[in-house]
Amino acid sequence: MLLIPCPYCGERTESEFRYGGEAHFRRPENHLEATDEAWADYLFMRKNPKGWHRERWMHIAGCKRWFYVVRHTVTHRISSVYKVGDPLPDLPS
Amino acid sequence: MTDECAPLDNVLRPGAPSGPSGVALSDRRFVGQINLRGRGEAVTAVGAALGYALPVEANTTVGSGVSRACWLGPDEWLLICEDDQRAELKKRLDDALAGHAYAATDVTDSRAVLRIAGACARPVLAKGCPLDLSARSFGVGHVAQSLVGRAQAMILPIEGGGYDLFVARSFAGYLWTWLLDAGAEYGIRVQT
Amino acid sequence: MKRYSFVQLLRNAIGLGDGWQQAWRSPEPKPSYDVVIVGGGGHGLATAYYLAKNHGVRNVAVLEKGWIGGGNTGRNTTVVRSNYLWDESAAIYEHSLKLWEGLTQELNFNVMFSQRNLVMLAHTEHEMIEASRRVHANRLNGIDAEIWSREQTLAFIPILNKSMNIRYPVMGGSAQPRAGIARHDAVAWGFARGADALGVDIIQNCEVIGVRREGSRIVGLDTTRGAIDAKKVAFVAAGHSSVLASLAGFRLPIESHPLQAMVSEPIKPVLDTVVMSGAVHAYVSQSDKGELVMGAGIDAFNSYAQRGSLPILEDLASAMVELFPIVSRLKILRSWGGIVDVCPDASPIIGRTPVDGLFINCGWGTGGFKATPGSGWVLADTIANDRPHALAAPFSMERFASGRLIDEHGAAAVAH
Amino acid sequence: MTQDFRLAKGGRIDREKPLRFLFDGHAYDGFAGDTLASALLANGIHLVARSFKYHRPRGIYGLGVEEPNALVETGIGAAIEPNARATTVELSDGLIANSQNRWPSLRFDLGAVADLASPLLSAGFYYKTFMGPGNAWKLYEWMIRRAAGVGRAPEQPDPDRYEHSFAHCDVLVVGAGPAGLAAALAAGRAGARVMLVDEQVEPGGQLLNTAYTINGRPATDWVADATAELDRMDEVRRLQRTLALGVYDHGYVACVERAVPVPEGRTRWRERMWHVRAKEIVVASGAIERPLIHDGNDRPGTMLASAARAYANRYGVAVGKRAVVFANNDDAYRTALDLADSGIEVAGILDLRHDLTGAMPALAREKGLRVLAGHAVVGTRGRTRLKAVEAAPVDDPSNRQIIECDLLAVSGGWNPALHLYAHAGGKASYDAALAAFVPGSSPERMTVAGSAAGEFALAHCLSGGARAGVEAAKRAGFSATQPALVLEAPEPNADTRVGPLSAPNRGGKRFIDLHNDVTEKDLRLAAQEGYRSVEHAKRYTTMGMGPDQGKTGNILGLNVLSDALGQAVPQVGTTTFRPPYHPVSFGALAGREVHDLFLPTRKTPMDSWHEENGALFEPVGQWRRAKAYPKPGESLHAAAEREVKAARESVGLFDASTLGKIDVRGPGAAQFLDRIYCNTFSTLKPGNARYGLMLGEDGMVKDDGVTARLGPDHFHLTTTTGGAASVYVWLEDWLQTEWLDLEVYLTSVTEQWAVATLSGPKARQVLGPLTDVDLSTAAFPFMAFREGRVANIPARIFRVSFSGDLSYEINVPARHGLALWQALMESGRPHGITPYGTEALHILRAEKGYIVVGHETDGTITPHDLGYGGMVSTKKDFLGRRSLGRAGMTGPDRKHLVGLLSKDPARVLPMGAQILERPTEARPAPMIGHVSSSYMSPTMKRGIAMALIKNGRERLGQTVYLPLLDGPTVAAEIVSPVFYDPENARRDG
Ligand SMILES: Cc1cc2nc3c(=O)[nH]c(=O)nc-3n(C[C@H](O)[C@H](O)[C@H](O)COP(=O)(O)OP(=O)(O)OC[C@H]3O[C@@H](n4cnc5c(N)ncnc54)[C@H](O)[C@@H]3O)c2cc1C
Ligand SMILES: NC(=O)c1ccc[n+]([C@@H]2O[C@H](COP(=O)([O-])OP(=O)(O)OC[C@H]3O[C@@H](n4cnc5c(N)ncnc54)[C@H](O)[C@@H]3O)[C@@H](O)[C@H]2O)c1
Ligand SMILES: Cc1cc2nc3c(=O)[nH]c(=O)nc-3n(C[C@H](O)[C@H](O)[C@H](O)COP(=O)(O)O)c2cc1C
Ligand SMILES: [Zn+2]
Repeated sequence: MLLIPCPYCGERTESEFRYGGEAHFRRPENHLEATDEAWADYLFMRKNPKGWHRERWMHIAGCKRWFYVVRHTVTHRISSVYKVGDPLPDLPS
Repeated sequence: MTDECAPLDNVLRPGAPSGPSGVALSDRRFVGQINLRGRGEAVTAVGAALGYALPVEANTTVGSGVSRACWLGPDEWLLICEDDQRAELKKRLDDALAGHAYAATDVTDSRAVLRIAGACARPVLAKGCPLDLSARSFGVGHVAQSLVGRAQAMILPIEGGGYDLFVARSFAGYLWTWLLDAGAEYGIRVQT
Repeated sequence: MKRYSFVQLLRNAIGLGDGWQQAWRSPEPKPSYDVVIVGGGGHGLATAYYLAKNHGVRNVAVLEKGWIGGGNTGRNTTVVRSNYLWDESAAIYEHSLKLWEGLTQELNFNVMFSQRNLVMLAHTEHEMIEASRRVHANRLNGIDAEIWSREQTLAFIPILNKSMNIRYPVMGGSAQPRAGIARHDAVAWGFARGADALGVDIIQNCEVIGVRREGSRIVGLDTTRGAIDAKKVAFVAAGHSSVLASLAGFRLPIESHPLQAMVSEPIKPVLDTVVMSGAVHAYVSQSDKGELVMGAGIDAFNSYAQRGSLPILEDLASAMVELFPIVSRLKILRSWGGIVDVCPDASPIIGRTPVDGLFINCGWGTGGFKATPGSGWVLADTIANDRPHALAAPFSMERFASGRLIDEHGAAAVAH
Repeated sequence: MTQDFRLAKGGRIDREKPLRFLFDGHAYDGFAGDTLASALLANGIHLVARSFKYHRPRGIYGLGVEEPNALVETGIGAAIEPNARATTVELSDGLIANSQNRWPSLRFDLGAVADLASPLLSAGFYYKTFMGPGNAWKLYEWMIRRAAGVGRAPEQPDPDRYEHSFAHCDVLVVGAGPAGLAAALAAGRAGARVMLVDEQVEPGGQLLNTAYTINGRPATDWVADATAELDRMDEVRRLQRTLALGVYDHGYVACVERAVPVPEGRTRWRERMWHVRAKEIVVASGAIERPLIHDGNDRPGTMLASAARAYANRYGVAVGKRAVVFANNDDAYRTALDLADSGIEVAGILDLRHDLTGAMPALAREKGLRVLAGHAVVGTRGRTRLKAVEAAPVDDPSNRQIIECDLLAVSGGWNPALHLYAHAGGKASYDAALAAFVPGSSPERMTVAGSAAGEFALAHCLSGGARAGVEAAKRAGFSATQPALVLEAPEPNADTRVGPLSAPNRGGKRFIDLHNDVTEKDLRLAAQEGYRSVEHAKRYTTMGMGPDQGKTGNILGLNVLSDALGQAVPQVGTTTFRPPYHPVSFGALAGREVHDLFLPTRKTPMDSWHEENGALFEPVGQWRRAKAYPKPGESLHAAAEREVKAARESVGLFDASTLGKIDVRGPGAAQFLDRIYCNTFSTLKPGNARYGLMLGEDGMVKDDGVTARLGPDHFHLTTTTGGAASVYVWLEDWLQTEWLDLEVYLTSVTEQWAVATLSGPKARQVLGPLTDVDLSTAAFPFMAFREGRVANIPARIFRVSFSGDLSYEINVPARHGLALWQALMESGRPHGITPYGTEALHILRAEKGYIVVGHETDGTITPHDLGYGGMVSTKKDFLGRRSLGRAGMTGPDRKHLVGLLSKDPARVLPMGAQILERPTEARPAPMIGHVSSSYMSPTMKRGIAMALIKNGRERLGQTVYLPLLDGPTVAAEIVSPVFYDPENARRDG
């Protein structure tokens, strides 16, 4: 069970949160004109990296904010959390 | 007015187990609750109407006189007051916020408020609440939303030890049963 | 390959045997192969076996970064069934189930396929309707499937909680008599031994760390044991598929999640069938050694750690106690996790990739053990003939662009 | 029976408190403070079990959780516990224990024929046989299953309770041996919040078992002082009988505490699971002794050396009258010395090492003990109890001498208990001198101390523990300094290096895994057959897969493999340590989330009325909803039919409180809804409501509901009951992360409003007298929304209809829900008002052709498929729009929602039935669709159904065929899905 530092509420246990998957993949520009492949890319294709992962979480049982977490998918270590609109922190090397 | 029915009126059965009781459980029935959402200047404007600034520090609560504001999120507060004060409180908010974008919603009936008090209130709550409840980190002046068992709840420590648990109305029966069951170990008394 | 038999066992026992051979060799990698399969799980090994057996393609290597069968093949709850909702799924899983039925003899290796029936419990009317939909479809697809009443279900599984005063009383369920369980390790080892005997090189401790291309075509792989040329390559790496895809320069609609399982201490038989419950989320069977083998839900987050979090196991335990009150005083012996490759529609991907000569088989997620022989069969055919096998065609990656997904979430409830 | 093997004095048992217990039906005596094992041993009972595969007689082998043999059943009836370790069961008065897996008796077990067949049952034999003929495996399997298994499950539900608690601390110390106590003291003195958990009954660890001294006093005095000091610290919590099971992410540690047994009745709880969140963890879990590999090493009377001395020192039990110690290390000499000091005759110490120069052998010789260097046990004698060992020089194994003894105390050195370290991701390294894996670098938040870290000398355990406590406290944010623990080397420092692990092989059975009956030969066979990876060898032989998980045997197995493969032990590697450290009950894991508290049941404000009025409930998500209100003797179907009739012909009342409700407010609200729904909301006038369809980004219908505009920038949005939570999260997601241009505030008001739906031609007559709202069609038309009072309660009324008849959805603050309901029932009485449940609701809406998300949709259905294409705006963008343009979203393969009428009007098509174009088809048959909803319609007086059929709207009027499961193939006609009032003539009443 992860310990997630909500950028608003502080460290809370994972069961208070809802996971939102990979962060920062964006709809294609002019998405209504995007090709089926580009659209499928947005809808379904994911980096799913073995290593550092930028991901989305919502503090559903707490402040109900969505925010971002940089977490390692092997060690589960969390290197940083940030709010919507914050500059992206670097991934640890 | 018609008959009012608090969330637990049909669950609550006084006369719980006898013996030494380390915890007392009670239903606060109706606690006036207004959910307030807004940002920027609206927040300042509310301060003027309430007579105190809304708490902006996470998980804290500020109150004076008739109302208390509990931080719920960066743009969200729960204002609590006596049940019969809420219309007036809401009006004050609406007046103060006229012209701002905000949402002040009476949610009094949305939540039941259960109170557990007594020397063993903390270990009873700790059976299902993942928060660090030690007085070091969570005492009067704090408030937090978290889980109790499988219910979400807003937890407000009270003077003299114990907590008010604000829980969605439909979960109140579950939480009540849960607390009675959790408290059995310490002896639990139902206060009516 | 020397055949296994009771007679051979006896001869060896009384000292007349000439000793047991290696089940498979541990050769050094050759510089080049016609086909290289990346991933020595059941699916990869089965693919190699059928390439050699059905298509005569024998200059084949299976590269495994660890030990064969050490991925999900070696850590799953071994439920084998074919009662899937959609025609495309039913077809491929049923093909696989038919292969299971002859697999022990085919491989001359007892994979202990135990057709002990499988009951998917329904606890609500909605679940009964879903079961009805699936069973009707299964029947028309030629799959043995039955709707069971509450009484039938309780009689068949005496240790089930019979109370009606519980949150999810048993209302009935669906059953597939030909479904069951198999010995996970034996499947990997049996295919390995079979493939090895047909000339396939099984190379363990050999991790693929790079893809070599000429233009749009794959020509070889970099591995921790050196470069290996290949005319064709197939990635059959389950939880690690995205990692391999990124080496080859494309992305997949796959996310890797931990999925946990646990076993109880061995006890005398109490459960003679496989039970699955979507509502309380548990699936369980009792192994031949006596442990209850149980599966849980996935952790929500992406992970490549072969472990999950505790609340998932606690939920599984309370679901077990709710379903079978007598287990409460039994003890959990061991828990573990695997990394499952989850597709958005809970269906696999089999077929070509954007790289010429590179094939992929992944996305079986929480339920691919049962597909092992069938998946190997169709992928071998696809590789050998450079076009999708008819049963594999609907599972191509193109479905994500066209939107023709094969959504097995709804009716499969617990997708195992 | 008298306790013949109880020493006259000594031990930590309470000789003033005798206890009586039963084993296999015989009564025995023991003392408070005994374990079942120590009490059995005090009575001379060694043989307590039969082995798993060969049913060989087995005795008590260890002292605690490492025990591989002594699995027994305790308790009776519903309270039995199978596979309890005799070594960890605290003795209590009246305890009942029985041996397992034997028939007819423990001494004479027929299952032991398997032992004769053991050459056949070599590693993996079952993979090589039982393959035929035909289906014969079924029979073989049946027999194997009956033979396998160990204990038996209870037959009744568990009478006990299990608790869960969360706990937080700065420093969690696991293990209260010298290292753990020192760590806890150091961290506690620094002011850290410390939790010290230890699975034993009392603190002290090995100090309880061995006659150590610290600074000249018995070590147990030091333990008492340390414990007293810890107990004086406010921020220290000490839990005995508490086992750390597993370490999970970010300092999360699961521990299980077992209750102090009480002689009679039940404890308040049996086990309590602690969910500890620790900033830092100090693992001071000690080390577990391992035996040696030798012929006949499973004879009852054979025991770990440290256990033998612990039984003497701690429990005052002489495990045997005459002992032989067999070892490869110095520590075992302590056993010999302690046994001798207790008055047990030590017939000899056989040491595999040739060169015995250390202090301990010298001490033993000084005390007159017979030490045989370079000697081994090469065989054992006796059947159910050891009678003698065969000893021989290592270099000349055939030169045997028989040493009579009834106790063989074996020591092959110690394995640090690395389980928790490994759970946390620690990577162990091999220390050849110790022949053991020791911790390498520390994982985050964790320090390993004491013998768990491979530091076996007591002085090092104390100083290392204190150091770990200081470091942990510092990392947790406290300033701490190394405490001035004055430590003298307690004893002549024993050399911790070990000699060989194996005695010469003379062809007898040499067990590696005692529980699973895995022998050295099995492991060598595995290696020979190519199962070279340690993980393969484990799985092929099942080494370490039994209830003890190889706590004592695994390292020996690795050494055998190392030899067989010609690889060094570190190259062979270990298998993976997995939680739990020691088996844990289902009950403890489940905690109180069983029975009534398994899951919450959400109840509406009117729930008590439903209950009192005989409602039949059904779970819908977490809610319970009234399905129907059958009268006494009435079936569900009859009740639903009656309820439908009432709602069609006069008036019905339905509790719709469970619908999700979200208050949407802010300057961007209208635009927000336009983006969320596939249809348009910005054009909706205040005071009006509109039905909306919400799609996922994949274009599939996700949720539906009616939304009313309360003001220019204020909406009341409703969702399905099941979709409420996920819709809320989804809406907040877009608002918070993507549409920062919109200022919109969402407030969930699901629970604020109780909703009663009044439906039927008489609805107006019922509501009219109660309200100040003008109900005339002109003033309050269909799809309008009004605020007013109903029964003197402030209310929001929606004129929407899910039945097709005149309906009012009346929302009132939840506290008034019951009063509203009662007022409506009262007002409706003259009109025969009838409460109806979800079953009738479904029939009513199906008659009208309305969809239910989850019935008519399953995540693969678009608005066009439902025939709602007209709702889909082409003028604006909305979530899911792009997906609707994909290739697979159009064309004749799409399924359309249609109606289906069986040719036989009396027949109700089963829901879920599949549809064929032709009456007979070969299998697999091409299915063109399925029945999504189907009912006997009281209104149409025939069976009606909704179905999703490929290209269905183009097939109206066609006949299709439904092969039923165990019945005929039924013909049905495709029709419009709207059966009732297609002209919408009835919705105004
Ligand atoms: C707990 C659990 C329970 C399950 N229960 C069931 C069930 O009851 N029924 C069912 O049908 N399915 C079940 N499954 C799913 C099933 O286990 C898998 O779908 C199936 O085993 C996948 O087989 P595979 O051969 O594709 O993958 P794996 O067995 O995982 O094999 C993939 C192999 O690829 C190797 N590899 C990865 N990357 C590389 C690289 N770069 N180079 C070389 N080798 C590489 C891996 O080491 C691994 O051995 C379960 C899964 C889990 C985890
Ligand atoms: N000379 C040798 O070869 C040798 C070898 C090993 C140990 N020893 C002696 O043994 C002692 C070791 O001291 P120590 O403090 O390292 O260990 P210890 O064995 O004295 O104490 C460890 C304690 O931790 C408990 N424990 C283990 N795992 C646990 C878990 N998961 N949850 C809860 N409790 C758990 C054990 O029951 C025990 O009480 C020293 O006196 C040392 O000299 C000597
Ligand atoms: C069907 C099945 C049955 C198992 N039975 C046992 C068992 O009886 N004892 C045991 O220790 N482990 C058992 N395991 C678990 C394995 O020991 C091991 O945990 C699993 O293969 C995952 O590997 P890992 O833990 O080495 O990562 C079983 C695994 C499976 C898949
Ligand atoms: Zn938060």
